Amino acid sequence: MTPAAVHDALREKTRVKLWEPVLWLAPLAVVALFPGSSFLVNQMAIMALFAISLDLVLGYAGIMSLGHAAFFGMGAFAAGLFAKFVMPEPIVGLVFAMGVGGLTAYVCSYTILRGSALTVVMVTLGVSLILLEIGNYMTWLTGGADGLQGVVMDPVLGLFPFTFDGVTAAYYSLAVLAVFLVVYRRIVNSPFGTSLRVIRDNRLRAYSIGIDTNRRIKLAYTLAGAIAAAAGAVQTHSMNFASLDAFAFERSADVLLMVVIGGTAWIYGGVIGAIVFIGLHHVLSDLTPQYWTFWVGVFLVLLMRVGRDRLIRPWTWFKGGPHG
Amino acid sequence: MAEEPYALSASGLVMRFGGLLATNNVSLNLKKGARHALIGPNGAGKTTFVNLLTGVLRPSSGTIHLDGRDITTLPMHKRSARGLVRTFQINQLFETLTPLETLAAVVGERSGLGSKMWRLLGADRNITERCHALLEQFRLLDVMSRPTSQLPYGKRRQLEIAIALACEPRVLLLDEPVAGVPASERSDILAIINALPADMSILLIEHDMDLVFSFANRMTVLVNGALLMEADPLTVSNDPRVKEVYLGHGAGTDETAQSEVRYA
Amino acid sequence: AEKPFKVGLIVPMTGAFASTGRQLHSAVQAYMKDHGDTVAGRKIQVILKDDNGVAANSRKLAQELIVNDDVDVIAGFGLTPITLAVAPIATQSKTPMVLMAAQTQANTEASPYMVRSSGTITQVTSGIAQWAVENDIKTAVTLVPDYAPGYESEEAFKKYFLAAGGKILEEIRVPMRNPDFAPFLQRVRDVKPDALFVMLPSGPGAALLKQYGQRGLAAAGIRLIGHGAITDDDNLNQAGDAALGVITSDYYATSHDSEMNRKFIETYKSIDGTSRPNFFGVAGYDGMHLIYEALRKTDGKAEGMAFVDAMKNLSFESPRGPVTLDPESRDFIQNIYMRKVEKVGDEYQNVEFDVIERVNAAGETK
Amino acid sequence: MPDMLNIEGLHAGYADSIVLNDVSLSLDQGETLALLGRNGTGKTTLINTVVGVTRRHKGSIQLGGQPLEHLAPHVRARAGIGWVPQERNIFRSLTVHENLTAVARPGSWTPAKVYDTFPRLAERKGNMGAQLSGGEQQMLAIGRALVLNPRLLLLDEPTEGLAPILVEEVLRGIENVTKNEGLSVIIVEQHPQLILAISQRAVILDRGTVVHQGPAHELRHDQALLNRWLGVSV
Amino acid sequence: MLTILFDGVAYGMLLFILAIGLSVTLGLMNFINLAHGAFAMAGGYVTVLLMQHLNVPFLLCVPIAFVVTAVLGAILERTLYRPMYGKPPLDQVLFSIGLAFIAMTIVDYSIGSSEQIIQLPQWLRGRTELSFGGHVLGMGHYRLLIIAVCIVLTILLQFILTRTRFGSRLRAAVDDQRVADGLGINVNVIFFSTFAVGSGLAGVGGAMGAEVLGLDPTFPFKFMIYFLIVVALGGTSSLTGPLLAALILGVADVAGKYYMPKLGSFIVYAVMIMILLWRPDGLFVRRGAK
Ligand SMILES: Nc1ncnc2c1ncn2[C@@H]1O[C@H](COP(=O)(O)OP(=O)(O)OP(=O)(O)O)[C@@H](O)[C@H]1O
Ligand SMILES: Nc1ncnc2c1ncn2[C@@H]1O[C@H](COP(=O)(O)OP(=O)(O)OP(=O)(O)O)[C@@H](O)[C@H]1O
Ligand SMILES: CC(C)C[C@H](N)C(=O)O
Ligand SMILES: [Mg+2]
Ligand SMILES: [Mg+2]
Repeated sequence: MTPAAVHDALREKTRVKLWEPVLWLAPLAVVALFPGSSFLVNQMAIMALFAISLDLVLGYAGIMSLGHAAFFGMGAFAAGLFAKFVMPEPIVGLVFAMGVGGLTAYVCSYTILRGSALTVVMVTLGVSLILLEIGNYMTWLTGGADGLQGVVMDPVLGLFPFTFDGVTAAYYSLAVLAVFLVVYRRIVNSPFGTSLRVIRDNRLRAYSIGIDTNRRIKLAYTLAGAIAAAAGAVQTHSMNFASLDAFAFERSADVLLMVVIGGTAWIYGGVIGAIVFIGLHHVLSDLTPQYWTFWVGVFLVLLMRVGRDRLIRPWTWFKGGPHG
Repeated sequence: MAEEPYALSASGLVMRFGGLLATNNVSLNLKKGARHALIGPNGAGKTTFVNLLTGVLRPSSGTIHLDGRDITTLPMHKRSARGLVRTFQINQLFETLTPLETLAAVVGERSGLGSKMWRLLGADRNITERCHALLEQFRLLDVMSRPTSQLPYGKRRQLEIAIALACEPRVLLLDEPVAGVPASERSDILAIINALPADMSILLIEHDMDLVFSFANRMTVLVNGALLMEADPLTVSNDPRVKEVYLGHGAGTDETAQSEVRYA
Repeated sequence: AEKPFKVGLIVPMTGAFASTGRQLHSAVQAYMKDHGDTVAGRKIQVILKDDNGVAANSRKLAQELIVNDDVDVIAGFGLTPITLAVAPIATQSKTPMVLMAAQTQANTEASPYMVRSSGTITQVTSGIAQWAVENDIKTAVTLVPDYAPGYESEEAFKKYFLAAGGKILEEIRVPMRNPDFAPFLQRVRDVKPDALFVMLPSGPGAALLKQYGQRGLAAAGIRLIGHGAITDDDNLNQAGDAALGVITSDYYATSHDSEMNRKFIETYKSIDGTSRPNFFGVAGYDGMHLIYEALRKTDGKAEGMAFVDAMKNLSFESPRGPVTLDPESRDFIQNIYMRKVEKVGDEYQNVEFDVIERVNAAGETK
Repeated sequence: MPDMLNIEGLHAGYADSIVLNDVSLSLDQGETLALLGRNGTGKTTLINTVVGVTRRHKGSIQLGGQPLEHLAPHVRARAGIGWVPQERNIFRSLTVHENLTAVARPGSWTPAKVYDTFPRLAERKGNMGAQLSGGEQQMLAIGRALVLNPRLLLLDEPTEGLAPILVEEVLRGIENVTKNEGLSVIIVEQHPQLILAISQRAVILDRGTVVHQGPAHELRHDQALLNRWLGVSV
Repeated sequence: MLTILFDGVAYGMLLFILAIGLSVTLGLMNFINLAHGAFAMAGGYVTVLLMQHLNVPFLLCVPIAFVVTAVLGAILERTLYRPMYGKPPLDQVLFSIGLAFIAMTIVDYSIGSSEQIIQLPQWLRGRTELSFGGHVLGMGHYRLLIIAVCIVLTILLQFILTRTRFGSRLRAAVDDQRVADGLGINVNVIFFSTFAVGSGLAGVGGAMGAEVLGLDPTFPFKFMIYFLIVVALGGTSSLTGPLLAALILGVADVAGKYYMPKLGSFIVYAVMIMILLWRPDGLFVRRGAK
């Protein structure tokens, strides 16, 4: 085998596959063809963005976070307040929110460097809940339990006003998601992205080959915080409203479910997880508004017991023994 | 005439685990290009000593110098960046990465690309060429695209050493590199070690005396955390104390007696 | 036939406030069972959506119902924050919004398209506040949850109480999720007021009652009074003896003595046999009545503001007693009853012993 | 008298690969069997199949006449099998002492006797398994198999990582337990000469089949055979 | 003052009883069972139903709750949980959250969503007050009972885990299931019984806790965070850790609410984060364990 073959083998993994751009564009077509789906698509896009952000720390860097809503919430409120008190331009607001989220995440990153997975889970969870309490306490700023009302956004790029049917919002969040997917794709395939996986797999060895593991983790966390904040900002922009639920444990838990459903350490895992989870929720809660949680539960149990791969290939269910 | 500083020099290292003195005032100097072996009974503190040198553990007292510069309090990754690299007695690998990715990550890291986010890992020809060379040298080309967790033990051991060499060490610490490697494959690893550049300083820990005596031109014996002696191989193998605590007298089966003769 | 008249019912059917949603949904079904599903030639179709008690969900659901399902009215809304979040949607899309649960006074101000079939916190609280003043309570501690309805209740109580020369020794605000009331009650006990005034969303109320008993607050001479939600008829039976003697004010009690109420309870129980209707239930029932009547009045035609206008000034006999929809505040002018928890037969009931007639949203008697 | 261990027509392997192909062998009480073969020929697989932690596809395994093949691993252990796994697999979060007591069964080998045999372990008694040096772990793995008080001891490369002097001691110890306590032993080793000296019988595996079976002392001096199957000149 | 301390201790001990089962499955078996709260809920509902419909005395309900949830745990272990042991932690999280969802809906469907209340016998509702030179110590009898049960359970469990071989066999089985099996440890039975006992303890916690914490179908998640805090702060090596953690949590929560009602749960989370930053592996780490 020649050096060139080695080179190709390494590049092969990171090449953009043919179906990927299709995947990025397909949702636009869905909204264009079925404008009624805009709310659903919008929500999926926002959560997909949030999910890939979590996957960067959870899947790639191996940091167990159960408080990722902290950054989503910071983004949601930063965007809302910025629009309300500074300027209602969405893109500037988005960038501002990302800055706030990234900064928050950077500060928080110092708390996640030590301890077992459970410790990290609890610290991240604790941080998000504390932010929630602070938000609740600062009612004068955040609106407290009533939420931040009266956010009105300018048209996107000065051209596309947010419409009541949610179509602009859906395009907007899809566009943001697409941009981030392209960026994200590049990042996880970069030396930096690889070093995160190295750290996740074996921190001692990563350290001993010369990686300043703490710094990399802080960087990844900051980045993820900024992306999560972008998701929060898009949510505020498309709803004209931010509520403290954005910080809630349930949101952190939901996004975790999405990432795991779709598969961790995989660019499209979060996207697929968001589509499946939100789609499922949507269908089930329409069918049985009272008991949809039951079926979600059944789905999760089945998914894990049958296995993600096998669930989508039912014909394998009855073949093969315990070793299969 | 100014003396050239030792490549690596440890003096008066002490390490306690609770009541146990795992390293008791140990000093050791490696010249540039040294071929030095560290032996001693099980639990004598050899691995602990390596852990102290590389920064996995902080010594209770004592100092460590690399090329004349004090690195006693330097974090592990900085020591490694300065060329002090080790292998582990128990493999420390990146299980979900392939050998190719692993080596590319290490080589990339050494080229200072580690925190680059906006270029692809495989974009750099220099990196892939270096990876190719390492894969070839360690006979990993055929498995380079399989996840590390699926490799047979022998290959895993070779990858362990390949990672260390990918770090471009100037001082290399090998902790039982052939542990668990079948006799028939030991010669491969031995050949690799013997072919390492002459100006690289190497400290070898091994219980396989064939390997030790064919490799080292200087030896240190640790017992109960303390330095028993440092000398050339012949002196060590003939020392009654070393026989007593480590090599044995061959009092058992005649077979072991025979092989002991070969050590000397 | 004309196209059906669609009502989007957005309530919490799951989560901590599920019982609110269940009450409303059952009562809406009860109303339709009693009055048929066709009005002025139009078939009434209710689309139920669960918002889990989360404002962002409700807002999305409302928008979806209006855009995709083309509903004519949105209704339900278990909590104040939810109502506030949805109000702009109603205004923007000119969709009438029938608020059936949340009680903060400011709610209806948030959109001209909103009418409310429950009551306001101030309206309800004014009753017990006046009673306290009249019954020789000089010092009090207030305990309310840390969100808008809590503040409003605290405010309303203080307004009457302070004006009459009473003294508030302490104002306690408890977090919305709180596992254990013991420390708060201990604090009250240490402060020793004549009475403890409490407003809590239904649910935790019962737990509070019990701990009140166990902490020996009653024995220490501290009376428990409050907003009717703390002796919620839905789970009053579970609280049992601990609730005996607690005095509250509210616009409805299951025990209300009228032919109409007996009929309501009967239909309600035929739909949900496990609970009895409470103040949410009756509001769901009356909310549907508002919709039916407005539709009847406009011969099935009205939309948007015209529909809201048709509801204004409607006056009718509800299971709770006579009500009139105040055109200004779009809230009911209704009776506020003083009740005391007693054991009637096997069941614990809020037994009405006094009534303040025709109270408006601001707590004033008209 | 039945053999201590009797393996007949054994096939075993992993999910998608069969590693052992029709292996048969037997062993008497008090005998030591040297199990040899190149890297990856199935020695560990054979040991593990007898222990029961690797899947058997076909064939029978009898211990002192009792069929084992359908028993769960822990039942086999109780029937008299002691195992030193190749990777040692010390229980990391147990102390040295707990590692011994957790599995100990009544008999002449007690933790105290293990400490007599390996004084080093006595010194590290309260240490966690994860904190032991490599060689100490090996000693503990051997001690842990002994306190099971087995009839048959399965040792998978027991001298790996031990200091030369300890290698001698361990081998002498194995001779002792077979002679004096009547244990049967199967031992896998990288250095054929070391164990052939203390074994009565020898088996060479290649690609999952037995390619040579016979008295140990004969094989020991049969350079050609050793060379052919083990690829080492000794 | 003293009363607050007393209440805090009682509250903490209640959390301990509730969390101890989780501490065993998570800490010792390395299995993340987020459906733990569902077992507690089951214990609570068993008690409520027995008392309401069959008039079973409260004190008898508690052991029954233990048995019922233990059997439930045992059945689920056999049928659903066992294959999940070796799976990655996140899969376990998803799986057990799914189970909790199912449990919540089943309770909601069959019993209803409203809050259930336990009617304590008269003698447990009382209160004893002592005073020491100006300080009054008021002790609710029910809380005294909680403390007593907690102490008995702790001693019993501590004995089992440290004085019997069961504890070390359990940890051995967790460390390396395959090798433990090969060395004569019946891993299945050990996991099975541990899981059943852990579930049973959750049931006891639920039965005792329904009175103080309230009981409705959202119970499994409402208190999950508290259980996790106890386990995370307590570390996994002994029972003393979780007990101490639960006491700190209980006292901090109660005192926080008493002195600073406005700050809500802030204090609890802040205390938790501070402790975890100070000791990332929990209050008590097994000596030298990494
Ligand atoms: N973290 C620790 N805590 C307590 N004791 C330890 C720790 N790490 C090592 N030890 C003890 O220190 C001593 C030295 O261990 P070390 O691993 O350095 O030995 P070694 O010379 O490498 O032995 P071997 O040849 O068996 O690998 C041993 O007795 C070991 O049990
Ligand atoms: N868990 C496993 N899954 C699949 N194949 C395996 C597994 N373990 C071992 N093998 C394969 O089975 C074959 C026999 O392996 P085994 O470990 O039994 O060899 P061995 O003779 O003990 O070798 P060594 O001398 O290296 O210890 C090898 O080809 C190996 O790759
Ligand atoms: C007391 C309750 C009726 C208050 C209601 N949940 C609201 O949000 O307004
Ligand atoms: Mg070592
Ligand atoms: Mg092997």
